Amino acid sequence: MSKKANGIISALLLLALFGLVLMLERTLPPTHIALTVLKKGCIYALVAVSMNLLNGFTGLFSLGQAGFMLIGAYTYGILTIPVADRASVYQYFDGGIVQFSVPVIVGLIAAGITAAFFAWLIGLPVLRLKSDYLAIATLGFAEIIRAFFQWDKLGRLTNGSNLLRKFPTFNSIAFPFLVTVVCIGIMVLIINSSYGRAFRAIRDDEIAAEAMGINLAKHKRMAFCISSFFAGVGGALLAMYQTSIQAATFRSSMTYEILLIVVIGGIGSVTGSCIAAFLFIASSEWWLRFLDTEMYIGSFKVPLLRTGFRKVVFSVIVMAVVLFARRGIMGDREFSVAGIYNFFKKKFGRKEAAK
Amino acid sequence: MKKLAAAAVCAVTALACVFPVSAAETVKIGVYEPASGDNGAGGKQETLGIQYANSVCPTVEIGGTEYNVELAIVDNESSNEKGPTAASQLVSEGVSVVLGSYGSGVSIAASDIFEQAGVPAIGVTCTNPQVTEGNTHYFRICFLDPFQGTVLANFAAENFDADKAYVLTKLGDDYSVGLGYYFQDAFENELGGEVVAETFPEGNADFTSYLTTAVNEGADVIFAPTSTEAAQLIIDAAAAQGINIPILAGDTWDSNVILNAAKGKDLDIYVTTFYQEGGNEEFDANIKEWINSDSTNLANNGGDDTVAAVTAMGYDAYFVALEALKAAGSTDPAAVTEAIWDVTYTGVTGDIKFDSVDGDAARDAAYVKTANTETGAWDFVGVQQQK
Amino acid sequence: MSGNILRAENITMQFGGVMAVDNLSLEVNEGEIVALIGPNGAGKTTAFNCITGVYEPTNGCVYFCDELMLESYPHGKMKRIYQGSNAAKYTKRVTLSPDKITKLGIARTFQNIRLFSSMTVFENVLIAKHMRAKQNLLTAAFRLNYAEENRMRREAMELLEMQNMAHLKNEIAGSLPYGIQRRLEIARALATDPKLLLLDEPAAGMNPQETQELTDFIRQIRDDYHLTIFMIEHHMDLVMQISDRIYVLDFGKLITHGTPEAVQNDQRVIDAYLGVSEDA
Amino acid sequence: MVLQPFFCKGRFKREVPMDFISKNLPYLLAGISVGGQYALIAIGYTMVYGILRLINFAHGDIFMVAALVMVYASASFPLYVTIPLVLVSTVLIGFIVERVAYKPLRDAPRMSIMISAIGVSYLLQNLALYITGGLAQIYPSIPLISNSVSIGPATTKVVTIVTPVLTVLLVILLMWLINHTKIGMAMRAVADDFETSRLMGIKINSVISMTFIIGSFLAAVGSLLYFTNYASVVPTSGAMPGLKAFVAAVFGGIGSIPGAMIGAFIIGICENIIKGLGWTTFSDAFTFALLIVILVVKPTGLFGERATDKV
Repeated sequence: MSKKANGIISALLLLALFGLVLMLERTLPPTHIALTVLKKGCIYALVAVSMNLLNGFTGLFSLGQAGFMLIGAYTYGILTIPVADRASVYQYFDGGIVQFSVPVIVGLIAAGITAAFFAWLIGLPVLRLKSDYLAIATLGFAEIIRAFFQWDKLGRLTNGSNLLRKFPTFNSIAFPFLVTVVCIGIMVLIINSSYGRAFRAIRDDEIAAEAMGINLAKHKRMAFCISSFFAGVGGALLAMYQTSIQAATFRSSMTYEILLIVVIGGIGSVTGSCIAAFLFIASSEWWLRFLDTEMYIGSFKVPLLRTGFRKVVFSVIVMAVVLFARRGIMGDREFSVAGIYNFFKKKFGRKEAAK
Repeated sequence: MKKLAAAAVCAVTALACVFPVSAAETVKIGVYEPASGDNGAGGKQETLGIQYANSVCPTVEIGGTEYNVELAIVDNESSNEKGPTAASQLVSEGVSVVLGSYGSGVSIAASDIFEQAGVPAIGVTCTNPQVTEGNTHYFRICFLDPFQGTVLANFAAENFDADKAYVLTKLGDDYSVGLGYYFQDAFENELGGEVVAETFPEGNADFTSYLTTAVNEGADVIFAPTSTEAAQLIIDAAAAQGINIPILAGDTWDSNVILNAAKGKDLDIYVTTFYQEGGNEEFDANIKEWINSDSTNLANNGGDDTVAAVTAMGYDAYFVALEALKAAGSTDPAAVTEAIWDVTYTGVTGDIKFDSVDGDAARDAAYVKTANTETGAWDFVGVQQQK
Repeated sequence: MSGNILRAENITMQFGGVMAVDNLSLEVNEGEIVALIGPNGAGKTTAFNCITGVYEPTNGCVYFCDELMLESYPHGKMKRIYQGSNAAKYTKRVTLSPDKITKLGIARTFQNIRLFSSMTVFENVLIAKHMRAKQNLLTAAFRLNYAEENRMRREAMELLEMQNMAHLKNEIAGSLPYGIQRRLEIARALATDPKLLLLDEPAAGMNPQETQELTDFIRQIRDDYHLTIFMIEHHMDLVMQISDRIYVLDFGKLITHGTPEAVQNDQRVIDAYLGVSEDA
Repeated sequence: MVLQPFFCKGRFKREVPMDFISKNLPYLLAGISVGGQYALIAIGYTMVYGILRLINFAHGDIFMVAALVMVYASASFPLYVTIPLVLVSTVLIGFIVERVAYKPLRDAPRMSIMISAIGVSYLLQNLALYITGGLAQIYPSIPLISNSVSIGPATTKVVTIVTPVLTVLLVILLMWLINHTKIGMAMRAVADDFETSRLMGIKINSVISMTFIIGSFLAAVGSLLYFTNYASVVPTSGAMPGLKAFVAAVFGGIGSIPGAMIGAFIIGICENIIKGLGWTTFSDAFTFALLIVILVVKPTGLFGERATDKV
């Protein structure tokens, strides 16, 4: 199967998926939980892929994702709240200092750029650190950022620890879907480019990569900034989904959730991260919700079921994946049309041979 | 592995489809409350009030038909991020009206979901003005933070001759920060006092240093509008340091958690609240019996049968919702939304009537109580009217 | 002009109180094959690491093509505990990271093979082309650099063909047999277009026949690519056969250097290796 | 006061020193006390990291579980049964976590083990959420150490004084254990060179188990002290002290037990000084800023040993 055909069929599949989602949106009631899950799944897919780009493809174990999402969300919020609504949003801070607003797309891009800028800044000192030290330093950075954005001295910009709201949001699932597809598309292009190869070389062996003339500092910083850019865009989307922004939402447990998505999907697999994001969100927020309510089968009360059981079951599943299916759903392979084609061809071919 | 996962997914989907079977003559009321997270304790007490009301009055006559009222309860995890999904869960179960939430942030976060679905929501104890401001689907039956903050500031000035107050709020908690802001505003601008304001971050357990600062600054009162989790720690730290400055707080502190924490300690604690236990003896006696009848209820109420104000508010909110359903004559959320504006109801917490701007209840009185550290009960101090 | 491609002067590397390399000076002339030998732990790999920028030497300087590439002197805490000589001779600190040194034209292989084990053979070679490609992130991501990309791919492929590895191009590097991994590592180093190639024990773990093949291979690449080769090796057969000159290191110190014959008969070398004749 | 002459020099008035002390002593006491509690958690981190090179993210949650065990056990048993029960069950949980979640991944990449640790942390928190029903649990008061005591102008709980003393005693005991017993020697050997120790016939698994047992034991003691001071337990109670204790371990030089202790005291005191200065918004953030600074300036911490990568 040629590369070109593979690309065309993949694109068609994606288009079909998009059509399906739009159809779903038409047929289901507009606030059906499935749509909510799909919206949130899209956003988490984007953020998970951005984390995978760093952790899976560049081998930099960073736990700062929530911090960059926070920066993205705030940038978007601060820039896009309509001027007329600022007085009521910034009610404790005399309407804030930003007295203009920009279109949604500009806001999204600005969200990414600001996050990337902060990544560049923090990258200067911390990217020299090795594996788990880097992890803990980035985790710490996310905590610092969270405190910083809640600081009431900056309240005229960030509204202190109060909610930012009334910024433009999306109704249709088409918007997060498109943004996610475009962003993941760009990341895939980067991963498959010469730079992506350099990232993977760094992951495989830093010293050898350096001996191949790859500037470690530059490429690590680049990966860090790219990842943060898309995390920032993801944060802005999450803000739109939540319709309000509060720094307290972006705590380290959010980073852990994203990390678990990456692990479940397979470290180093973009499609794995996407599939895992939807499975993760759907099962944690929808499919397993019945575990939280008491249930009777006839007069028999099903034991254990009460608030919180869903999360226990869910974390046991996650733990099982981490321990027993260490490579996750996709390992480091990708789901591709060509892959399936070859898989069936092999199977079919073998049967042919057996005859 | 993949097959296994697929099988599990199928099974779970099947279960999810099978279970929410709805009977024909049922109207659903959504309960959007936290059962975990920071506000878990308060949320559970509020839910108890709603559940009790449901047990008292499980049916309603709408447009001549008798409907069973079914409560759809979800946990919004006190989290603005998880809240919207919980809200859509309610909406997709087809509720006619939503009650909740305890905590303003989650209410704001879910507001748009309800708006899109055209489902009205009645805030029970979310006191931040932003919940109802500028929308027509979110109502509330409690007073607002500007009112509560002013009441407390006046109370401090009148009863303790306070001219310096220490305000301790939780970073990132809009309830806490909001109420602190209004207190400070009233205390400084209207009463000419001085305020020292500090914030503590999420997960903070050590309040020693904060209270030391309060003492060092020579504060006459400490105002700490926080969740009950932090309240326990503040009380404990204050007692350990032997602090004898009066501690004031808002409605969240009106909880048996506070009473238990303060019992046997030498502290002055004052709270404003929506309801005073003993205000309606019949209601008190019945709900206590109901709480004691079930160990889960008892646990959800924090282990004893003290009636929290939020429980009484939850109880009233349920009946307000029933009134609205009756007035609408239909279970259609749009009709219910229209009907709520004109609902008047006299509940255990007083008269409830909505204004025509934001759908806030017109409340002009707050109860002030003090914790009796010997008996472990609330003593009534007085009613503070709006000036 | 001295005609040498690499000149190291007074290289000293001290880790804490341990002298790994002590006042090592050496020269490698253009087109030569020079070997660095010595018993285990003599500091050979450390010397390589100093030259390729992995470590900053404690003292000394390195010239490449007669231009100053690295220079350092004992500073900071090392100033107090420095035990070597020539401490006052150098006053500048010129440091280059390994990637810059590779870009100047020094390529190396590693004692314990360091391939990009999850990548294919072709990608391993292609990586080496990255540093000289005219592109930036945007052009690369959106394939505006297709001309460069195609050139890189073509050159990498040509190299694989010359090394008779074209048929392996889609194999995962980590799954190859040991001997081929060694050759791939050398091929990958060649792909950086070096002037000087540093080989760190290229024959480690090879049997006599493989070693012989390697000997021919090294000669051939020197001629094909007009290379200068500087290598660390334990296989004395190989060293004596192809080296133009040999440097002998023991306990970090240079004990002698010269032609293979001279070194072979030097009593100090025999003493150094006494009883520990390794796998020579 | 002994300090008085020192403060009285120069142009300070006589009242100033007393006032200064009475104002600042509570911050210092709080800092020393919380520092001691961090220290007890930090030792668990530093020992596990020293041997497995693993940031045991679940350690803070084990600390929280110890507190929950105390809450539930004290409801039905007297104190002299409860406290040993808490110590034993915490040690058991630490042991089981290692066996179930880390041992199978012994040869896996380090990232996998760390992710497994995050998974365990997630599981323990959710389990605690389920069991407590999301309600904060009030920690039982332990007689003697729960009482208030006055030190000069400050009033505090007895536990504040007990903590640093007990911490230092435990650290001394632990140092003796590590330097003078067979298992201690084995621990040092494994920390020094994992592979070689394995080849030398040291029973790696029992050494690692022992590390987790000691770490969990100290976390249990730490939890007794910590929650006596801050008597409310929620599922996330362990997360922040856990992270800070880890920072303390890094600060003191990971792998060094006295380092972890000193780091913990420094962090505890600094944190309270920051609060005293009114920078309360940044009291947590400060700890992490300190971490980043120390990692960048001196990655090996105060007492850590330098390790050069082999090429």
